[in-house]
Amino acid sequence: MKAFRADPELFRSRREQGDRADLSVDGLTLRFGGVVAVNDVTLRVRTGEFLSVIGPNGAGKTSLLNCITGYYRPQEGSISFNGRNVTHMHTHELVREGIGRTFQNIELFPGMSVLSNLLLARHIHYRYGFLPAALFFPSARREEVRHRRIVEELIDFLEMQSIRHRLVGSLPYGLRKRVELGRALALEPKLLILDEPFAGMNLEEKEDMVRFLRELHGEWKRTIVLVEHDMSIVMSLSERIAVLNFGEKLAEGTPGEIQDDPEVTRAYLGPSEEG
Amino acid sequence: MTEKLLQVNNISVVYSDVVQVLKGVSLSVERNRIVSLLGSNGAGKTTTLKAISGLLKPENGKVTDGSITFIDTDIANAAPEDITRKGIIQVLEGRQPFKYLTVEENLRVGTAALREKPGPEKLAMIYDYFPALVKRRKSLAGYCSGGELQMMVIGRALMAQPALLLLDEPSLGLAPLVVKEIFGIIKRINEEQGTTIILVEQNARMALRIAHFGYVMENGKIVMEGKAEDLQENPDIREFYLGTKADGERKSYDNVKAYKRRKRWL
Amino acid sequence: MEFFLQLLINGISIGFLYGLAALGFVMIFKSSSVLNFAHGELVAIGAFLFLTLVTSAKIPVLLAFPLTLAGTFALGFLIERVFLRPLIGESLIFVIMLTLGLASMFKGIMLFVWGGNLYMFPDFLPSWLSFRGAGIYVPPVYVLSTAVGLVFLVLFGFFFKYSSQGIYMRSVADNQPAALSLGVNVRRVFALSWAIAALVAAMSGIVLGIINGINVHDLTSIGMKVFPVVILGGLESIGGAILGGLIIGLLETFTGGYLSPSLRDVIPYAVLVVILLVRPYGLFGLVEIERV
Amino acid sequence: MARLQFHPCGNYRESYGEELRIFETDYGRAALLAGLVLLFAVVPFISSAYFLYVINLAGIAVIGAVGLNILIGFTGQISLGHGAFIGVGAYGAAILATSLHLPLFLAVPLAGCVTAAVGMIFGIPSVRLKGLYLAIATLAGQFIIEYVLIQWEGLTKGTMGIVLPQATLFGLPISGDRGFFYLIFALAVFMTWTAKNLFRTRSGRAFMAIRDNDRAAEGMGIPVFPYKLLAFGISSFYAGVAGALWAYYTMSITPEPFNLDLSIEYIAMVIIGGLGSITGSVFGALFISGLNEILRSLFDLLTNLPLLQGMELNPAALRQFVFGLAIVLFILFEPKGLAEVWRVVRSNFRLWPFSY
Repeated sequence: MKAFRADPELFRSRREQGDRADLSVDGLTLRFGGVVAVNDVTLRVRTGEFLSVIGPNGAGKTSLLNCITGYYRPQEGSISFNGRNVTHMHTHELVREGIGRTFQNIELFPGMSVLSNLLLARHIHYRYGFLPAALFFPSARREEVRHRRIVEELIDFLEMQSIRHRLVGSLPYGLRKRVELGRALALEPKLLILDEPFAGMNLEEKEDMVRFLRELHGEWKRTIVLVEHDMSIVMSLSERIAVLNFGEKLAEGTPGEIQDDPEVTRAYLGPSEEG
Repeated sequence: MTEKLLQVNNISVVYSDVVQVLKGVSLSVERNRIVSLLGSNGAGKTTTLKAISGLLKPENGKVTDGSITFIDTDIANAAPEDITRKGIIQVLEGRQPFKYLTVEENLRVGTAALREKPGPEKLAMIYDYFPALVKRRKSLAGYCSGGELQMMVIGRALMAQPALLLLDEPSLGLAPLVVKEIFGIIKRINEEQGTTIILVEQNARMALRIAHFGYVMENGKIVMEGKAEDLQENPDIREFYLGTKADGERKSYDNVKAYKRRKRWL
Repeated sequence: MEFFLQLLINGISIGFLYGLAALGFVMIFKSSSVLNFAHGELVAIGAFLFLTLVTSAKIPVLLAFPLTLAGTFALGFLIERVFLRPLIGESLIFVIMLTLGLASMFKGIMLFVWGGNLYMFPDFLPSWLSFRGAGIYVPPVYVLSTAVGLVFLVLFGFFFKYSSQGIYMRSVADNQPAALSLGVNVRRVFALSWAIAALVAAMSGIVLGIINGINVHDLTSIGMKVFPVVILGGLESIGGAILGGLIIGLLETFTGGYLSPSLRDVIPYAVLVVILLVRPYGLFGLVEIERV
Repeated sequence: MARLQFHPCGNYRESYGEELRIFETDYGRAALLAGLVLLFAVVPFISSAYFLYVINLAGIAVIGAVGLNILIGFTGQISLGHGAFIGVGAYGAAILATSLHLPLFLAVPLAGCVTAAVGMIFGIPSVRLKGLYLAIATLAGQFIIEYVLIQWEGLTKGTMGIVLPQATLFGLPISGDRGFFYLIFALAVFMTWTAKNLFRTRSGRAFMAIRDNDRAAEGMGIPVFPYKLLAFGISSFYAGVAGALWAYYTMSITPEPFNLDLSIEYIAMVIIGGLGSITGSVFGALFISGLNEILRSLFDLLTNLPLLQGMELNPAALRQFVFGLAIVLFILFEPKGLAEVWRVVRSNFRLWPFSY
């Protein structure tokens, strides 16, 4: 397995806090103008776990993620991360707590290079103040170089060396998804939330992505929550799967249990067939 | 029966006068057929569709070489309004609903290219194909789920009574059950309305199942073509697009290795 | 009490006029999401065209009126053709800045031709249009502005809600690539919306000219006044434009009547900021649908 | 390491630090140095008083335009109130200098700070407003500030205006156009450089992230609203300094010039210079200031022509028209502005005689 070329400690800006990433969602309910998007959902994610959330379109998967990452405010229920109640925190505060994500419809900065996109994700790890930056003191310069080095490590890991100076807007879809993963990793999240990272990819690109996720989970010991429709990927990567339907949790269990659950088959997978 | 409806002849497409995306693409589509276009991201599938529908122009793209013949006229670089009027309608990737219009208003926009506006029976037909839309007809499209939206945009395109329907990744981001449903409907539309369809898909398994013919694109070129059944049997297609091993067993992501096998045509 | 009633009536009539001016503005916004900074200039051009036709060319009013409307319709069409069409597909900020440039150009031309002087239309409104009673007097032009405002409100409302062309316009504003893919003639939609906007602007320009006289600076400043009007109502709403016009019209007249005339022009903006903080999309604007 | 690099051909850089430089080549750095020497050591001594006056005003405009570009071009918040903020700076300096008798070296930065505070207050609507709605809220700011400048007579003396004392720096009087030239251009160069630095470091990148995609910016841990306020603050600080210098330079101020037209003039500078380009704002400011002067002389020329003697010419009309035309032409033909023209010219020059 490919490991970091350089000192992996470089990447651990916040080592003192450790990698603990225990998420618990309790009785979460989210309504939008009359529609109940998420209804009394309870969910746990333990440190080091790989959890997938599946379910039909409109089942509330993305809404659930948006509550966890602070984009939506749930009306009822609570979310806590590492024992801290984070229900009403803003997105940017949650990022500092260590929750990083990718988006379903790719939310990159299209007018910037891959490198700038990744550097932007280092925002919370900078230490220099406003004045040293405005006057470009040596301290600011040193830090810029340090973060650049970290970002280059990520570029190496995700095999994006050849596109580092390309504008993100000019990249094909599959690569943009990869850049987005890189950007989420540059945040150094303890909990990595991925919203349909495989959508629109062909088999080959999916295999690359599976490789990256497997290494992230296996070697880097990241805690990962994945929302995805491709069942073969979900079944192969996850340790545990939660199924949502009409905003409610329909089932939860190991991939084997979910595959054999008749209700899940009826609501989501459809009768299995070989082709 | 085997009349050519569309003939794309050796076209090259250049964006902003500098970036060449298509390098001599040829394909032909027979009437009443579903033709599937497979290939990696960035291979030029969407660009091919846009070259046919004329939607390159707003993006600063241009067909610089070759011709696109629809029935008997060359439509390369024609204005999108003229092409849609001839009966070619493209359903864009990523659904692209009119968020602030209701579902029914969205469907009504579909008739823009028609000189004679169809009566209510046309709407009824769409609702017949997509019963899920009936209860959403008065709600804003922006609040519909992905599956509903995909149905709506296909329905919207059907309102235009297309002779040739270009579908760009209709299964993108949809749940397995919905994907099955949508592909079923596409097949029905083809059979019942006689609509010719070009289908761009990452989900090669589904696409080849309903298509009659298939093309594979890589790096702006067509690298393989054939009847859908033949493509399904081709070992490379099986390995790289369908994810089936030579012995017919479905490949599992459990065995993804740290190295990649290269495609032999690259 | 009579003073109050008189102010109320004045406010409502002025309000309808603002609403009318704003309708053209909303028209362009609804079809192309462009904020037209040159709208005040369109208002002024309409008034000056009418003035020229009536006074210099000595054309009878009943003929000059449709001629003015036709002329401004054509002008709107032309503006779109020459200046805006090349920008289809460019970032919105450039289009908006372009209208700023156009505003400056048009104002320059008008100042060049007519200077900063005040002109008057000959009196042509029939007196039976006026209303007198209960101690208040409503001059004919106020009755006219209210009537025209109401008629256009209904017309525009139906147009956008039910007519195919209206739905196409909304679809273009909503998602231009998708509209193109379905064969909506985007260029025609833009041209038409500019033409109609210029026409409506001219209409309000003429009525305003009757009330306050015709002066380049005063009329073009209406372009700035439509902003609080349309923002209050919500940029996309026809009814909102009229209602916003009424609110601003009343606010202005009452501030002018009871507080101080110098506050007249500032109060609408102050109220605007407060309302926007409570309702960021105006009173009737579409809430942005964001899906993350 | 000491190898000089004149042409950017291939990437020879050996450390990430080298990539952080503003200029890609030593040649660029040398050219800038030469330009600065020329500016400070030669220009003030060979220029006529009139020319110095013109470029002094241009220097002030540079500061204001760089400030506005930080807000519009880099953070994506359209502001129509920049003219009023410059007015706040001018009045701030005038009041600090006359009422509190503060010396120039305190009054100018303090006026900047006051303007920054006012700017941030008018930036508050950006917490909920986006795009066009925000633009209109800043327009409201323009009118409200204009009103206050005229009506708050106790503080601003209304339409009477304020006369400033002689500008002194650490006891030395800043006399004449040449004295102001050094003051203005020292500040202009310094503030332009600071702005450049801003956008190769953390906060500047955060601004651009907000411009490009504010939801994603939030997801990168950037608190969007405080940063928008910060952008308003910085931008207004620049406006305030520009206004303060203007007040000291012209010695007496009235509320009149700080109207919407001034805001639009600054927007024109930013657009013509190139949105999101610091260098561009400098060019844009010089261009518009130059255009202003050319139009003024052209008008003088026209009014003295015997042929046009009888006609009632309106200087405002001509200016309005040419301004509008300049904006329209730039947007239609070079939407990236003078910054792009400069880039093209430079790269042609560099690659000469081989254009490919």
